[in-house]
Amino acid sequence: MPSQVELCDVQKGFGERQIIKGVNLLIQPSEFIVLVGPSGCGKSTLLRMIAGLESVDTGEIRFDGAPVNDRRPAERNVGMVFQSYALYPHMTVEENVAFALKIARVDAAERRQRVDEVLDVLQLSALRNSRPSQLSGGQRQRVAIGRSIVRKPAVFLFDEPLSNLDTALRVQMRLEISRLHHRLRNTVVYVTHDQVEAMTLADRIVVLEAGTVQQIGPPLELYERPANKFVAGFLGTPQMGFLAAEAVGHGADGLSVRICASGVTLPFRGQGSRQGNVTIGIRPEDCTLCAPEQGHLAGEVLQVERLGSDTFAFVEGGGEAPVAVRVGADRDVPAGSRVGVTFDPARCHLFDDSGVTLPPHTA
Amino acid sequence: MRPQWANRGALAFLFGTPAMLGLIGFLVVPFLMAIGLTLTNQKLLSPQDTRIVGLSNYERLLGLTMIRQDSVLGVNGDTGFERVRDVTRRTPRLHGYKPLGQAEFGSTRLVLLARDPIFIQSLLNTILFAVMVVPLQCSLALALALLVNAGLPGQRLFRTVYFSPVVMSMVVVAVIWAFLFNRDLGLINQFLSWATFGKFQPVDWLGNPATAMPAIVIMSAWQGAGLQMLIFLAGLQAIPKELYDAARIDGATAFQRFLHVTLPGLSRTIAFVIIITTIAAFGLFTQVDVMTQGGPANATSTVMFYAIERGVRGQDIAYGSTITVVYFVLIATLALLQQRFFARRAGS
Amino acid sequence: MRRSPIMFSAMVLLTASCGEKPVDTRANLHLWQHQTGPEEHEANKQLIARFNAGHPDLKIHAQTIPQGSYPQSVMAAAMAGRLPCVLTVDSPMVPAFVWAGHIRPLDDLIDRNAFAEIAPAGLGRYNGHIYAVGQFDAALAIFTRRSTLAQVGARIPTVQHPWTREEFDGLLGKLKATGRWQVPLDLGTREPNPNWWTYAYSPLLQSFGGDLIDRGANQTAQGVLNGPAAQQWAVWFRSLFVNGFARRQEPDDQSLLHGRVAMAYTGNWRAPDLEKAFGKDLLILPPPDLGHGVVIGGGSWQWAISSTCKSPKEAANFIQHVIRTDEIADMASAAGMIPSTEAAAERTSRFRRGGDWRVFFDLSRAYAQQRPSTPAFTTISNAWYRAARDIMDGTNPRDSLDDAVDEIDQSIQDNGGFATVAKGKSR
Amino acid sequence: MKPPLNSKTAAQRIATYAIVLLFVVIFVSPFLFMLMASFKPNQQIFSDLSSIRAFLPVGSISLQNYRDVIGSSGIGRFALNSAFITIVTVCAGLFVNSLAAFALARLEWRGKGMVLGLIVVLLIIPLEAIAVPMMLMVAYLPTLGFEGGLSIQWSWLDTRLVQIVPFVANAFSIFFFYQAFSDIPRDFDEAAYVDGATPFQVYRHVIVPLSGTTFATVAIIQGLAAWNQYLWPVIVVPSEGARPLMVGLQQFFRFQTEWGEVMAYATLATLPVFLAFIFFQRWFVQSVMGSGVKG
Repeated sequence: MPSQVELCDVQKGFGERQIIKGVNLLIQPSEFIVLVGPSGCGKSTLLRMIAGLESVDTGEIRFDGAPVNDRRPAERNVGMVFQSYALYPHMTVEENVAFALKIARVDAAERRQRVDEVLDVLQLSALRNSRPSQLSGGQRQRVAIGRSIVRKPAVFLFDEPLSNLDTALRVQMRLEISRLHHRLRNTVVYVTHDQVEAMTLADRIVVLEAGTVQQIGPPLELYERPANKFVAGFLGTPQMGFLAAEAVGHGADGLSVRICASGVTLPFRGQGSRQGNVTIGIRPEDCTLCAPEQGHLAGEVLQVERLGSDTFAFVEGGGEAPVAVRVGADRDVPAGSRVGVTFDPARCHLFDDSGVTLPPHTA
Repeated sequence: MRPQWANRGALAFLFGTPAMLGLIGFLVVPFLMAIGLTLTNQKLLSPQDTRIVGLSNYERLLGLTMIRQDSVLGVNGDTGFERVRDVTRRTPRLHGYKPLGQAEFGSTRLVLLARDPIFIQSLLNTILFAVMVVPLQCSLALALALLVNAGLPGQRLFRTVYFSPVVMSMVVVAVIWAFLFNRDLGLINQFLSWATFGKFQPVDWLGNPATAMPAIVIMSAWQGAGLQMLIFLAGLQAIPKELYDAARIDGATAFQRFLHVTLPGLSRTIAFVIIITTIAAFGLFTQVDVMTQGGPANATSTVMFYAIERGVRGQDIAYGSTITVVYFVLIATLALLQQRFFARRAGS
Repeated sequence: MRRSPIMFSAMVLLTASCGEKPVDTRANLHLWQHQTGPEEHEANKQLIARFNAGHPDLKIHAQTIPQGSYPQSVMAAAMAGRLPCVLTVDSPMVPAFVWAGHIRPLDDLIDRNAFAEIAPAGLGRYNGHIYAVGQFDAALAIFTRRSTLAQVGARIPTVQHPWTREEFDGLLGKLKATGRWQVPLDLGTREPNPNWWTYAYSPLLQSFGGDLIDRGANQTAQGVLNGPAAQQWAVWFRSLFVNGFARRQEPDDQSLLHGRVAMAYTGNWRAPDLEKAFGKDLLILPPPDLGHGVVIGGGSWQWAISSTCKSPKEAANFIQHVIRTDEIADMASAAGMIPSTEAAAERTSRFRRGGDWRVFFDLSRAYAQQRPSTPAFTTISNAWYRAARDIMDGTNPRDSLDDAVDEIDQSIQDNGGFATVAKGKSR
Repeated sequence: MKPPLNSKTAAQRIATYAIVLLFVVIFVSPFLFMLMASFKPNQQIFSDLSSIRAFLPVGSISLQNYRDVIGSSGIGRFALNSAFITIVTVCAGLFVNSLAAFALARLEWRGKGMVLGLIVVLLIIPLEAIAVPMMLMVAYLPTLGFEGGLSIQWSWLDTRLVQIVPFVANAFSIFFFYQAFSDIPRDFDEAAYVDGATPFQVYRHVIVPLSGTTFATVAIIQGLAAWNQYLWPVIVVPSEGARPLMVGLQQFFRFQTEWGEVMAYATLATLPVFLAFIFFQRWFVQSVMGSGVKG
């Protein structure tokens, strides 16, 4: 049975350094939760705390309402897939998968049956007598998954499971994991630094940064309504462009914001009156190129990335970083040319001095 | 910080106890006993009760002093010095001291006296052995490792051959080499004589104070180099091949590559090998016991040999223990100093 | 999973190996003997077998112990309270064993008259008691070949008229000059055993007029071991090696047999081999008279009863069996050792008057001198060994002898003069 | 494994080969001499010494020396003792030391650093330094005897036990295991813990099977030491019953100067270790090499 997992003000530090600074999270049964964040943000630590491999300094972790802080990993009924897979090199595929059952003294017949079932699901039956060293990366990954699902855990933990695979395999395994989740309906906590994995797999994404939850929500909500500049910048490729700006006054069209680099003032509807520095965030797909003198922003095209389906131009417009603009696949923009960039203020995100989205997210 | 369940104090205690009991019971306790015995006059095979004698064993072992003598007129008119032993027997303060070394300055001479000159000599012999065997054995091992690593066909076989003396009992090896070193019949003299068309004068390798220790050095290096060779081999193979390729592109000769790539790449390994070889060298015992029994004229008596000679064979347990405790202090200091030295070198 | 049965059986084996030493019971009599040559070993086995056959109520369990570590073994066993009932003791070690309380007097178990026939060298006496008794003695002699001496025209010495020092040195020079031998003499210096050095070379010192210790009270070596006579001995001893008359270390003890040397200074136990090789050409000669008469070492391995023996009567029975004339004669014949009674000698073909090896018997009776009868013997022996070896290797003889004297006197002083203390000290 | 050869000229390679072979001769000849001499009568060993014949199986070659040694010297019994001592020391040592190393390398507990420090310090105490007090000690340790019912004897002297127990726990082995275990990724343990394994199960099913080469190495090193033990048994094992092979060899060498027989004895004493080394050498070499770099 899938479990509900609850994290109540969970904190942890290593010596002086606070790694997890009070995380609250309620994971519903069968939910697929992805923890994302840059490396060192504490996401793996959090996962290991859920697994029981790390202690909890303060706060409580509850499975189905029952505190598990003092339970050993084995008593929590979790399955875990490690980044390194941690397949035992001295055991065959079958032995690796059967290991947990052997430890649990499941009788041989049932063991055999359950292992067969798992190998079958993961299409590993033909490889059952191979050793991990004889397998490809994707096969190893599947064995690692098989090993953790054979016990039918209530909660399924993945620690960056795809980071050792090449791109094509990663896509394939992503699909497999997704299919598996639909089939087994376990509660899943999945750690990655890859936002594509997060976006494609998650029911809800938890964005972590420096031990703090930045935002929790369904992928698209996070994409479209990031709670702050960090989340906005973290999700989406290429990254959202940021322009330093200044709120200059409130008019009929809304808040007037002047872009510092170009001096162009834009009206932002639905915003309260305010003064001072703000940041405008704009996604590549919401920008269009135009003649330099017509744009809200003008600058030199530093680089053009042609991905086939899309082409992105990176325009040096006087912001913190070049602003990425999605142009049609067929548009030919030479690097070094001077262009203008326009965008619809309604599609823009506005962040205050501290990076919080304006108006504060209410979701 | 690991979770509570992973704090396995009790379990670690359970797992570690058999080994720790063994180590404490058969290493720590006897060692503490040895320290305790040094303060007594415990003998083997004596019906007399053991007494506490304080530090007198240490005094007997390490006592050193110096006297100055003025020359005196001899019976037949020439000047000379009074025999040191006559002085020490006459002077209560110098009772038990024996001459260790002397230096003359015109009509005076300084004589260094020791309570136990054989111990001092054994100590010097041990240091001499280490000073000779460590460079020889380490460079031999490095040479063998380079040869084995040269990529010639059959290198595995060579590796096995060079290593094979290591697995042999030192007793067996010493018995064979004692035979090889024999003056008139030994193969070494026979070979040297053959190679120099008979010009070579046979040397009584183990019977001459000047050659006995070098002979043991040669045999020990031969016996032990294989082990260090393996360690060097590992070190060599850990040096990235790209560094050699880069050096080649830069036009470095083989010797320059050795100097600027191999040696720096091996620095940690070299430090490790030198430390273990030195510690082993200071424990020299079996070779001496089988081949020379400390002779000739104490030229091969080592600290460990002398300890067994006095402690077990001379039945003076307390004195033998004193020697081993001094030995331990020495070796521990040495190991510590070496580690410091190499650690600092590696750090800079 | 696969490991545990191995571990288990290892543990079982370990436990099972614990109880391998049987304990004394009334029917068993344990016995230790030192390691000897094969003939003597075999003779001993038969002696024990005969005794066992004659005493159905008693069984002797014999163990052979390496000679080199025999005193340590006895000491270790004594510490553990596990000395056997009967054991062999090298005669100079008897006082030390008595002093340490390892062995008990024989003369309160066996009538003293039983020992009347035994030669003095065959009795281990200390403090007025007999503690050990031997079936035989050994004697060192010069072994050479009639043809060898004839080659250089040397006189064949006799027990009454041994070689003088000048004759002996001159002979060595002549032998060396023939060029047939790299060195003419094997002195036996290859053996790294202090007791051998004492046995073999301290008689030479005595022949020079020196000694290991002042035999009066056995309290000091001063003036005896480092006196003028001892220094003369040292110079002479060293000269044998400097002049190339002897090798400091022969590769084995078969130098004479293989013709590497012209003469060998060794014991009667080598006689059978050499006789087999050289037949009538073999000469067995007394050692030279180096100024104060010929001296050879007396006293060999003897039988004793441990003080912890629980069945001393039975042990005494065995000792009495051992010194029966026929047993002594059998041992002497089988092992080529000099019988310790005249009666037994007459029963052997070799040692009776006119026998081939009678010379050993005569040498032993005429010239044998006991080693110092003191518990300090081990110290003396070790100190002497070191000094003699160093002198052989070229150290200053006076210093080396002084060192030995200091060491001996120091040890006697440390041990309170080796005064006998109350017996029965618990372990 | 092999560095590139391309830059070596033929002459250089031949020169290198010559040096390699010279060293092979230097390393092999003493053993070759031992082996050949073991087949020859005493007289011939000496007469062969001055020529290359010393290393060749020429002249009157026979197994007589071996027959004599096996027939008379008690070598069979000593070899059995040595084999027993070696096997039990190694088996018990592997278990005890690896378990302690496991506790040090893979379990969390207070005082770990201190214990590790102690073990490193113990590494440099040689047996010789403590042999005498240890002899005094083992003389009073109790063992069980079985003769005439179960009884306790207060001494370990003259037993096989005394040659085994003091050498089972070994600071070097613990340290060696510790280093090897520390290199195994933590994920393996954690995966097993998540799967419900106990620490002992992790030891038995994960760490031990993953450390085959380390076990082989420690087995060889501890086994060699046990097989070649010399000083200790000389002191504590007086009688023949429990005497090991190397002491037997030394005694034989001292009292028997038939060199052919001594060489036959030495060959017999060496053979088992040499075979074991050849058999295990791949793992052994790997493991020594693996451990050496780290220092």
